[in-house]
This record gives sequence, structure tokens and C-alpha cells, in this order.
Amino acid sequence: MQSKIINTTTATKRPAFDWRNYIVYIAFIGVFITFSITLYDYGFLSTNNLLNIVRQTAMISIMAVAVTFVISTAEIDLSVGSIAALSSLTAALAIQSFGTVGGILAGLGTGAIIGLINGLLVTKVLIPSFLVTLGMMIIVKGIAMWITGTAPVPILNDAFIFLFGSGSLGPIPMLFVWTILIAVIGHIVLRKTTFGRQTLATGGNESAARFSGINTARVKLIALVSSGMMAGFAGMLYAGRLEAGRFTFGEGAELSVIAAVILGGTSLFGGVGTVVGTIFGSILIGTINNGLIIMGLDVSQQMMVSGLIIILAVAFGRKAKKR
Amino acid sequence: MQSKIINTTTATKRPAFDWRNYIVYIAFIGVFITFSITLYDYGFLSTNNLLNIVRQTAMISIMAVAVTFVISTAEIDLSVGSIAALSSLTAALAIQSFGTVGGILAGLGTGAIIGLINGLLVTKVLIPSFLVTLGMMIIVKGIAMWITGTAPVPILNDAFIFLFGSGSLGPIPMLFVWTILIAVIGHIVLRKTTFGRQTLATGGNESAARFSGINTARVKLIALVSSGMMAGFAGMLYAGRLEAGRFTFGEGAELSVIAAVILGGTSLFGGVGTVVGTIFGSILIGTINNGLIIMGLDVSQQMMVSGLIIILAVAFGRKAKKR
Amino acid sequence: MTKIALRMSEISKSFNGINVLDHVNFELEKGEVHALMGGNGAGKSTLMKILTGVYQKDSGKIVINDKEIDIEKPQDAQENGVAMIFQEFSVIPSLTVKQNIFLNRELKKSNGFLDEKAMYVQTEDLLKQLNVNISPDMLIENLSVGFWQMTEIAKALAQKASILIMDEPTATLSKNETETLFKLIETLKSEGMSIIYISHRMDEIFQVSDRITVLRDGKFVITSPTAHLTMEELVQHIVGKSMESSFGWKPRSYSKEEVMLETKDLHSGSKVNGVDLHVYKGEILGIAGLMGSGRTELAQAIFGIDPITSGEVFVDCQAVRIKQPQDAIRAGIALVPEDRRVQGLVLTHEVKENIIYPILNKVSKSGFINKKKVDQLSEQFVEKLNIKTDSIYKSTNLLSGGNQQKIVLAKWLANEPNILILDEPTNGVDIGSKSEIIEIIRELADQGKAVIVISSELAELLAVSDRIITLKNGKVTSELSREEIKSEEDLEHAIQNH
Amino acid sequence: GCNTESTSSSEEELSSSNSSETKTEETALEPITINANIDADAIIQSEGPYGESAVSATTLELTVEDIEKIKEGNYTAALVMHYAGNDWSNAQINGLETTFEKMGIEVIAVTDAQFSAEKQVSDLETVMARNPDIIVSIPTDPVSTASAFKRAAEQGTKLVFMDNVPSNLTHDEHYVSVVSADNYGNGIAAAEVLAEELGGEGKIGVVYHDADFFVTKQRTEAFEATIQEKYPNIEIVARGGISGPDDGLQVASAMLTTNPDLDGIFGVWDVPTEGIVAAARAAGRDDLVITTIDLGANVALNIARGGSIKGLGAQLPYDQGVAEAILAGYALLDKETPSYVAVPALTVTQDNILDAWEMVYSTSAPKEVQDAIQNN
Ligand SMILES: Nc1ncnc2c1ncn2[C@@H]1O[C@H](COP(=O)(O)OP(=O)(O)OP(=O)(O)O)[C@@H](O)[C@H]1O
Ligand SMILES: Nc1ncnc2c1ncn2[C@@H]1O[C@H](COP(=O)(O)OP(=O)(O)OP(=O)(O)O)[C@@H](O)[C@H]1O
Ligand SMILES: O[C@@H]1[C@@H](O)[C@H](O)OC[C@H]1O
Ligand SMILES: [Mg+2]
Ligand SMILES: [Mg+2]
Repeated sequence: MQSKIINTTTATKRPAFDWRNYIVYIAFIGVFITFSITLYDYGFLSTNNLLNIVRQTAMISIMAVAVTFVISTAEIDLSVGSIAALSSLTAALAIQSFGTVGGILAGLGTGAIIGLINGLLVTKVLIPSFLVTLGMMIIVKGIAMWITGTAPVPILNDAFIFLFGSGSLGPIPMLFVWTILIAVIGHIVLRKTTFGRQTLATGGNESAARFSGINTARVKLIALVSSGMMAGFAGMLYAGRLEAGRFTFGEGAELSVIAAVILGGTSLFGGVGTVVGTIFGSILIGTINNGLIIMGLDVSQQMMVSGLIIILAVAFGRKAKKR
Repeated sequence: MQSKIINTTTATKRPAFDWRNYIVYIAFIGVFITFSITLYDYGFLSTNNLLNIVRQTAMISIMAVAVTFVISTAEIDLSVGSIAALSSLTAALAIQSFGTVGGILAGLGTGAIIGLINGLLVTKVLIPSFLVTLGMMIIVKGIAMWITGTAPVPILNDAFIFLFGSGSLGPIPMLFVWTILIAVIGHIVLRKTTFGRQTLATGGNESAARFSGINTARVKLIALVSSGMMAGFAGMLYAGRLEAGRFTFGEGAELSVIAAVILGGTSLFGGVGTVVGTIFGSILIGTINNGLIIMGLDVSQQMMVSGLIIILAVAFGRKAKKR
Repeated sequence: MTKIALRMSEISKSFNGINVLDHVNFELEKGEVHALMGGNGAGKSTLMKILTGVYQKDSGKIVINDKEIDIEKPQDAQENGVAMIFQEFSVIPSLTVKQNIFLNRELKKSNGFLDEKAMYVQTEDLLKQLNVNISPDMLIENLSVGFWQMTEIAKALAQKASILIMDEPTATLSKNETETLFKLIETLKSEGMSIIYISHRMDEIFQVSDRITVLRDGKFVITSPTAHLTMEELVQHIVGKSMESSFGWKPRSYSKEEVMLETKDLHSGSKVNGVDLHVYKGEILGIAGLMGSGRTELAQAIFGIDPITSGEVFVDCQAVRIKQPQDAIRAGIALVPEDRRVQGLVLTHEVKENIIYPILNKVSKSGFINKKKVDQLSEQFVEKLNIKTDSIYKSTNLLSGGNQQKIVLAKWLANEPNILILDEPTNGVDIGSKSEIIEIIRELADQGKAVIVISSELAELLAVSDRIITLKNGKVTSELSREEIKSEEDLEHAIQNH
Repeated sequence: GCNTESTSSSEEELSSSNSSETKTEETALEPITINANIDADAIIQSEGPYGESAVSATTLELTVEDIEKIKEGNYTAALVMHYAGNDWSNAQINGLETTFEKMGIEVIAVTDAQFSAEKQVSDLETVMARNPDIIVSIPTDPVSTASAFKRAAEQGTKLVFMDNVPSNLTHDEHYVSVVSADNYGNGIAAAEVLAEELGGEGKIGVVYHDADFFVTKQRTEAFEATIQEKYPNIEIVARGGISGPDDGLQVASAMLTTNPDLDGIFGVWDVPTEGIVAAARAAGRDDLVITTIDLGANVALNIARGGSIKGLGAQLPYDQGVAEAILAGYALLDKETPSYVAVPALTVTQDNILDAWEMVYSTSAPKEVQDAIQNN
């Protein structure tokens, strides 16, 4: 037919900027400024307190970076808290016999192996990850209680404690160094590599991703193994910071981790993920907790206010989006 | 028209029976028989012990029935445990001033109001239900701690205690009566009514449901209100059974509830739901816990075994299904 | 070197014991466009999915470039140079156009990281070739289905495959984009690419294909050069018996007195900018327009999906406030939506469940569903629309595309609306059923309903409409009575000009 | 104390292995008492649930005849714990199990309610399916577990409680006895050590348990009362509530942020106190003086190494367990039982840590602790 009647088909040229996608940053800035003003006299802004926030959120942040990948593939990992507990113990035990390196290998290895089991059950046996990791959370917690009969295992190795606990690089606490390191790696992997793309595609529409030749099972497996391994890493940080392994470490952490991830803007239904958002989600929660404690609220008041802030933070942002 | 040309096989054939869809029942029967044999001498099969199982699972079962609807619409409710705690307290306090009826109204009302707030935040403010109900879980827990300064409130009202606690109808404990009643209502609503179909359609494909004229916001709102109200009801049962209201009741129940629902065969991604499955999921978990305690396992062993059973139960069933 | 690019021989496949492909043979020459034809559920998509590794064959042989190969997963197909434009999209809504086009074949910089710039530039080029002017950074989920389709096409093209399968690529495209695509196909052909082309639009087949293979009920019927077949012969092969086409328009009579639906200065979002239209009782109004002209948005505004920002809707001369679909349904309006998979069906649910969603109130009494009524009704519609399914209990995601479309139609026919709006109602429906559907639409109008048909297939629009309006930028640009339109070109000009 | 027989555990082992050569099953029976090294004359500060004054656990004894008689009964016992995940619980369970074994009583179940009252009631009901003769338990919450315990008592099971009694249950009618540490005394001990370390002046913080929990309340009360009454120059400038053992770190960190000049902190029990130690470390406050209650393994190590924790008031959970078992024996023999029995408080500092450990756990201190003391 006559080529002149063929017009171009146009849609909006550029994706519009939507501040609602940045709600976690806005909420963080809002909360931070509020506390800086109201709690100035209480030392909220002191270097030490700011470092406290960073230190206190390090474990959640690091687990949350890996869980961002898991959730981006539309799966979930509820076992991270238990893994952290068990890894703190295996690391502490290994340190006694094999020193620092042994401790590190044991901590990470424990996490990676459990993550691998999770991953295989999800991708090969096709059990929903919610059930796999819920079951695993219970099993691993049981193992953590069992291996030392609930007794804590002290850590006396200074190198380990320096690296994963109280050490600092110049003025920067090691815990912060680790957080930044993991966050940067996570961000780059998710945004700049094929694997990141494959992760988002798998979560966005698994069958379409498979049609495109993506090995979605492999993607999920890797995400779950990483998440196990990062939980193991967090376990080492708990251990380093409190100079002991203990089965209660990380208790309930899975909910904080998922909250940080979702608050950051990753979709629980997969396909959309952001590591930077996750880190801010985690720090937002940590800052709220810190500020409210400094304010001198008792536990019940802290809970009421922090729950409210979380809901409000998102309420302001979500008007447009459905999920 | 030419119906013979394009061969329409409109046989009323039912889809092939797939035992994998019935895994929760199979798992329950398997576990039950195993315990009946191995724990026969320990009184596992005694009437009293069987009633124990039913009594102990009543609250989880009842909350899980309502949460089945919530999850069927592809939403989630993490606040049920906290609501149960708060309702146990409001019911206990109301009983002191207004007697049984006041207690019931306070218990159910507390749940319904919180459920309504959840529902409005999800359907009007469009915040993901995970975040809304996570925030609400924290807030409500804070309120529950705050209203009595963490002190328990004893209940001395015999009628209330009979109805919601230790009473029985002939040989049947009231807790069992309630469970059956709620389960039957839930089952009928989900399977036989338009609301049930609307629920599943909303979860299966929200936009298609909307295009079919289904008020999906209303469906979700009702599901979340019911779930709040049933959590309030569970709170009354905790209160009746333990003859007190207390802020720790229902702690962590949300995970057991969701586990029961998913184990029963409801899809975490919405569109597929079964109340009967949910009840069996709840009773399966309760039976496992009961049997392992009778067996004399310590907590760590209980955890390892029960986690394993949950995973295995599903592993056997899921080969075919993706989610 | 032979000139055969692909040979599939004696391919069989069954699902749950039901035979879907029965010893099918198919052969593709290098540089040819080979049309694969057949009724809905004939097995076309299944055959192609076997070729691309989505499904595995039960038996048979696949030879590509003289080498027998095993295709077990999509990667295997890709490695053998096979790419496919899927009937149900394989784009990821949460990713951008660019990310989708380069999915799993991302360009990388020397340091191993993604080369976003290069991908952006190449995407722009590709889109330019396709005459599509959208930003490579747009999220798919924010685009209308037409753009999904264009992205899907661009994605397949970018693979530089030697065998390209197009499964109903034009189903959501209007004439404009279709022409662009055909030009592109010519170019690709001349570069030696072999193309398998699936479509239910007969005119396209004759325009674009070199040879045709027909399947019927999972069985091979014939392979023949296109030039050796007439339209009638082809239809006969597809449906299995000779059949007169209902594509000829027959004047219908209806009184132009009772206006059943009217809009005045209707605005909605940025796509509907002051639409005045009216439909008479017993009339079929066609709406034509380019992709993006706002047809879908207009329909969605009337039906209460998109909020009406200003203007009014009248039903039977009464102003009605439509804020959500329920309001529209109460006013007797029904909409058969454009995108069956997203808007039309709960894919994981059964046929009968989907059919009753809009009529839950009619099949229930005080809230309780009458199961018998549901079964009867669904059986009735499965029969009436010739829906090919094992049973009314079959999950709709297991049906062929055309049969899914028929269920969406059935949903709304079952509701017995007074005013029926059909947005691309025959999208993916086979030639036999298409005439049946046109027949059904006419019957409905004869019964005194008002019908609006939106279609990008002009032949169909001309066959069914009593009057046609054209839309551009959300405004009515012309109104033509059917008698005024002498040919498709007339309509084409009405759409393009103004 | 005039009990001369039972001394160290190694001796016990010796004698039992000797006798096992002659008699196959029945090892030479000895009377059962709590650790003889415990000061029988120590004053007990705490009062019982009904305000009754305490009978010292050192006065309890099962004679050889008693034991033989009990053995004939083939009794069973169940331990229904509120929480079984800390050194305190483990030691107590250990004391109970060891003593019950000597009494020929089979422990058929040990449950852990993980601080949940409803789980404890369920556990109790489940355990009752096996009709144990004895239940030793610590109620998670006195109010909401009361009716379940009452039902168990009515079924004829002998109830012995730790620390705390369900409300409205009465001695003799419902329960045998309640055995507790001298929590009040321990609170005083923690206050004394802290005050001494600070030289009687300074600013301190209190990390308390923000929950309606009997024993933790008692300690905090005792600690604060002692400081206020005895040490006018020590000022409690900060109080922070924790809801669980993992909150110590955060609460202490905040405390040090708002009060950089803090000299000491009291932690309500050992596990959250480990968090206080970590907080001090992070704040670079190695000079902070910390005291607490309960001799957990980690705090013991910290004390031994001369860390921030300078001392604590220890319970004697192992011997509390022994006392509970003896009291259960009394009940089976229809002997009269005191309604409230307490084990004296024990002040622990670096000076006596090795002995204290043996006293608390009836085993020698872990190797790290011993090494740390030796290296000093
Ligand atoms: N002028 C325009 N500016 C920006 N975007 C446009 C414009 N015109 C069309 N679009 C794009 O096209 C889409 C509109 O398509 P719409 O559904 O309104 O048209 P339609 O006539 O139904 O076409 P089709 O259904 O064939 O896509 C919008 O989502 C938008 O992305
Ligand atoms: N996964 C599956 N499970 C069961 N049946 C299936 C499955 N996939 C396809 N079918 C059935 O196979 C038959 C052929 O379907 P197919 O999609 O190949 O048809 P088609 O020729 O592409 O039709 P259309 O023109 O409507 O797209 C249909 O009856 C369909 O219901
Ligand atoms: O005394 C106990 C306390 O020390 C422990 O840590 O928690 C439970 C208490 O009963
Ligand atoms: Mg098809
Ligand atoms: Mg359209």
C-alpha cells in the first residue's frame, strides 16, 4: 500500500518522574530531620549515635540486600533469621578449633548450604518458597538450639571480633564497611549485570522469562543461595559484635528484613527491585527505633509510633501505584 | 451453527483427580496414623488428648479460615496475632464493666475496627497489605501493651469462660463447636456464594475481575474486616481459655495461620483457596506439635522434626504444580 | 546446501491424553514466508511451541539445516536460530522496552557490565524501523497492548534469527503498523530469513505468504503455494467444508429514533478529549482509528474503568453517573475488553467460572450460586460459540488463544446487555468463528440492542457496521454511514486524514 | 550446715562406680540435699507469693529410706518450662533431671513455652495426657495459666513451682511448694557491687524488663531501692525498658548517647547485659561499670577477663532444681512441705568466680573462664 499513509505510532516519549517511587528516601529524610531537630539535645546527631544506627542496622541491611534478589524473583526467604543464629554458632565453634578463617568458612558455608537446600526444594521439588523457608526457619532454629544445647559459645578471637564486630577502618566501623560493600555489590549486580536483569525478568513473568531462554530455576537457586549466605554473614556479624554465638540471634529478623525490602520499593510480587531502596528501608526502620528509644518512649509507645510511621511513610507515596 | 466442523467436545467431564491437590489430607492421615501407633501407650489416642489437639488449634484454625479469604484475594494479613492479643484485653476489660455481652462486643468490635482500618488503607490508600498489616501488627501490639501496662486482666465471668473457654456442649468442647461453625460458614461462603467467587476472581486476576463488574475493593475490604473480626474472636477464645486477657496472646500466630492456609492448598498468589484445606493444615500442625511433645522430644528436636514434616508433606504433593 | 530451513515430520503431542497434534508434517524453505493456518485450537501454537522448546513433542522429528536436533528448552531453539513472537506475550511488564528487547542477550561493555547506551541506541534504531516512536526506557506495563506487540516483534527481530515464527503478530495492531510490519518482512525475506506466519486475517495471508500449510483438529491437511489457492478453497481447507463468507455487508433496517447510548463532550484522562457519539437501538456502530487514537480508552470510560473527567453519558436519554463498572452494568452496558489475558479472563480459573463472573447475580439466589444453572449456561455458550475445550471445567489458560477470546465474548453475551461494546472482539478468532460472531452481533442488534464495535480489521468493521465513526487524538473526526463507504481505502483515508 | 557427705561431684562419681562393682543396679544410696557449700545461715530477703517468709532450701533432705520408698512408686514427672533457652533454665532442668534420676523418677517430658502463656497451657494439657505424678513448672504468667494448673492439680498431679505461683492457687490444696532464688537479695548484690566499684558516687542507668514479670520486677526494685537508700551520691539518671533479651544493645546504646557521662549500668539479667557490654564497647566506654543478675557463661567470661562487668548476683538454678525435686519427693511421701523455699543469693566478682561457678552449676567453670583467671 502507499507508504505515505504509514504514520509513526507514538507513545509518551519519556517515562515521567514520579516522586512516589522515591518515598523511602523522602520518608528517611523527613524522619531524620524531625529527629535531628527534636532530639538534638539528646545527642541524636552525635557521630557516635549515627554510627550506632549504622551498626545496629548492619545485619538487617546485609540480609535485606540478598533478600531483595529473592523477592525480585517473586519468591521469599523466611529462614534468614534462623540461619544467622545457626551461623553465629557454627562460626563460633569453628573459631575455637580452626581460627578466624575456619570461622568465616563455617559461617558463610552454613548459610550457603541451607540456602542451597532451600533453593533446590523450591526449584527442583517445586514447593512454594514460603513453605520451604518457613519449614527451614523452624528446622534451623531447632538445630541451632540443639548443637550446643542452647548454650552460647563465646568468641575470644580478636581478629574475628575486629573484622566482624567492633573493629573500624579509620573512623569507619567495620560493620559499616561491610554494609556498604554488600550494598554496592548488590546494587551493581541487580542494575548492571545480566544476572540482575534475569532476576527481574524471572519475577516479572516467569514463563515469559523462560520463553526468552532464561534459566529461571537457576536464577532462583542463586538468589536463595546468596540469601542464605548473606544470612550466614549476618550471623558472623552478630557473633563478632556480641563476641559469642547464640541461638537467639536474628530472632524475628525475617520480618524486619522483608519490611526493609518492601519499604524500599521492591515488589512482593516480583519483577521490581532496588537495592538502594532496601538499604534506605533498613536504615529508616533503624533510625525510627533509635530515635524513639532516645526520646525515652517505653516499649509500647515505641511500637505504636514506629508502626504508624511505617504506614504513613508508605501512605504518602502510594496513591498512584497499585502494588 | 456448524458445530460439527470445529469439533467441540463439551463433555461434562470433570478434570482428572490429582492426589497432589489433596496432600494436606494425606499428610494429616499419615501423621495421625503414625502417632496413633507409636504413641498409643502414651495416650495419644485418648479422647482427652484428641480434644486437646482441637482445643489447642481452635484459635489458629478460626483465624486461618478468615485469612484464607484474604490470601485468596492475593492480599495478606500479618496483624491477626496482635489483634487477638488486644481483643483478649478489651474483652476482659469490657466484661468487668458490662458483662458477657459487653465482652463479646468489645472483642469482636476491636477486631472489626482494626480490620476496617487495614481494609481502607489497602483499598483506598492503596498501600500494599503486607506493609499495612505489618505496621498494624506493631501498632496494635503496642496498644495491647500500653492499655494495661503489660498486666494481664483476669476474667471471672463464668458465662464468658463457658462460652469461649472451658465449656462444652455435651462431650464437645465449645472451642471445637466454634471451630466447626466458623469452618462450615467459611467453606459455604467460599464455595457456594457469589462473594466466594468474587473473592477468588479478585485474587486470580484483579483487573479481569474489575472488568467483570466485581467491586474488587469491596471484596478485599470485606475479607480484611472479617479477618480482623475473626482475630478478635480468636482473642476472645484465648481469653476464655486462659481466663484472662494478655498482650502476649497470639504472638507469632500470624505465621502459624499463614502456614496453615498455604499448607491447606490456598495459593499465596491469590485465586485459589480452600477452607477445608486450611482447617486440615491447622490441625496437621497442631497434631505434629502435640505428638512430638507426648513423645518427649525437647523443643529443639520438636522444631527439627516438625519443620521437616511440613516440608516433606508438601514435597510429596507438589511435583506437578508450580505454585 | 538444501533450500529447506526446517522440517518437522510426524510430530505428535497430547495433553492429559487428549491428542492435540497427530503426526503433523511441516516444512519451511529458506527465505520464504510460510503461513500456518487452521481453526482455533487446531494446534498451530502448540506446533510452534514445540519448535521453540516451550513444549516437548511426544514423537516425531525436527530437522534444522539438515541436522536432526532435540529441542528441550527455549535455549536450544535460540541456539539453532529460532525466534518466536508469541501469541500470548513474552514481554515482562515490569521491565522497559529496551530491557525486554535485549532480555537474556544483553549487550555488555568490555568490563562485563551492561552496556545500557548501546542497547538504547540499538533499540531506538529497531523501533525506528518499525515506525514506532516510543522511548526505549518506557515501562511495558505503562503502554497499551499495541506497543506490547511492537516490543515483542522488535525483540524477535533483534535476535537476528534464521527462522522467525510470528504467531498472530497483527492481532492488536491497526492497518498502519501492519503495513510497516509487512515491509519489514519483505526486507527480512530478502536477507534470507525464513518466516512462519500465523494469522486468521485472510487478506494478510494472501498479501504476505509464499506458501500455506493448513492444520485441522491437530492433523495436517495440505501444503500449497499461496498462488495456487483461492480464498474459498483455503477457507474450505480450514473449516473442513465449504462455507459462505459473512464478510459481505448486508444492509439492516432499524429505526433511527430511539437513541440508546449517547455521550456528550466526554473527557477521560489524556486520551478521550470530548467525544460526542450516539448509538440507536438496533444499530451497530463501528469505531475506527489508529493505534493510540483513544478507542479503547473511550470504551473504558463509558464502562467505568477509566474515570470520566467531564462530560456526560446518557442511556435511554437518561443521564447516568458511571464511576465504576458496576454502574455501567446496572445501566445495561457491557464491554468485551481488548486484552483477553489481562482484562478478560482469570486464566487460572475454569471455563465455566469465567463465563459467570459478570452474571453472578443472575445465577444465584440470595447470594448462593445455583450450580446447575451455571453448568447449563456455560455448556450452552460453549456450544453456541463453538468453543473448543475438553470440558467446561478446563482451566482457561490451557485453551487456544481464539477459544479464550470466545469465552470473553460468552461472558458478556451471557449477561444479555442492552448496550454492548466490543473492543477488538474477533482478535485471534478463526475465520469460521469470525463469521459466526459477526452473525451473532447482527442478531443482537436485530433484537433491539445497541452495539459498538471497535476493530482494527477494516474488513470486519465494514462487514458488521451500520455506521462508522473515526477517532483521532480522542476526538471524533468523521462519521460515515455504511453506504457512503465504497471500499476499505475509503475508510482508510477517513482514518488517516483529518 | 552439718551435711558432710555430698561434696564434690568427682567424689560422688567415685563412690558410685565403686559400688556398681558389687551391686549391679542399685547404686549405694545417699541422702539428697542441695549443695552443702551453700551458706545455710544466709539471710533471705525475698518474700513468697503470699508474703510468707522463706524457708532456706538448705534445710531440705531426702533420707535413704525416703528415696527407696519413692523408687518403689515408679513415679513420672514432667517439666513444663516457660522458656528453656538460657543457662538458668538449663541448669535448673539439669538439677531436676539429675535428682529425679536418683529418686527413680522418670522425666517424661520437658516442654518450652517460649514465653507464651497459651503455649504453656497447651503444653501442660498435652503433658497431662500422660498422667505424670509430678509437674515442676514456672508459670509464664500467673494469671492466664492459673486455671490450667488448677485443673492439673485437681487431677491429682503434684505441682512444684519455680519462682512464681499461678494466681489463686493455694499451698497444700493445689501446689506443693514454690522454690525461688532470692531475687531481692540478688538485686541488692548487684547494687552493692556496682556501688563499690564506683566508690559510692556517680551516674548510672538501669536497663529493666518492660513487662509484668515477677522476678525481674523484684530484682529491679531491690536494685533501685538499695541505690537510693544506701548510696545517696549515686544517681539513677536513665532507665530503659527492654521487651526481650535482644534489646539490650539498642537500649544501652541510646542510653550512652543521651548520657555520655554515665558511670555504670545495671542490666536485669545476663543476656541483655551482653548487649550492654557491646554497646559500651561500641561507644568506646571501656570504663563503664556493669553489673547484672545470673551467672551466664558469657558474662562469667567477661568478669573473669576483667571486662566491663564487675560482678553480679547469681541465682543457684541447679540447686533450685534439686530443691524442687526434693519437695516433689516430700509430696509423694505425704510429708509436710513449706510453702515458700528459697536459695540464698550469691555475690559473684572476679575474686570468687571459679568457686561461684561450681556452686551455681555443680560443674567446674568452662576452660576459657579458668584460663582467663589464670592469665590475670
Ligand atoms: N498522542 C499520544 N501521546 C502519547 N501517547 C500516546 C499518544 N497516542 C497514543 N499514545 C499511546 O498509545 C496508547 C493509547 O492507545 P489506546 O488504547 O488509547 O488506543 P486504541 O485506539 O485503543 O489503540 P489500540 O487499542 O490499538 O492500542 C497509550 O497508552 C499511549 O501509550
Ligand atoms: N498445556 C495444555 N494443556 C492442555 N491442553 C492444551 C494445552 N495447550 C494447548 N492445549 C490444547 O491444545 C489445542 C491446540 O491449541 P493451540 O493453542 O495449539 O491452538 P491454535 O491452533 O494455536 O489455536 P488459536 O488459533 O485459537 O490460537 C487446544 O484445544 C488447547 O486447548
Ligand atoms: O530468672 C530467670 C531469668 O534470669 C531468666 O533469664 O529469665 C527467666 C527468669 O525466670
Ligand atoms: Mg494459537
Ligand atoms: Mg484499543
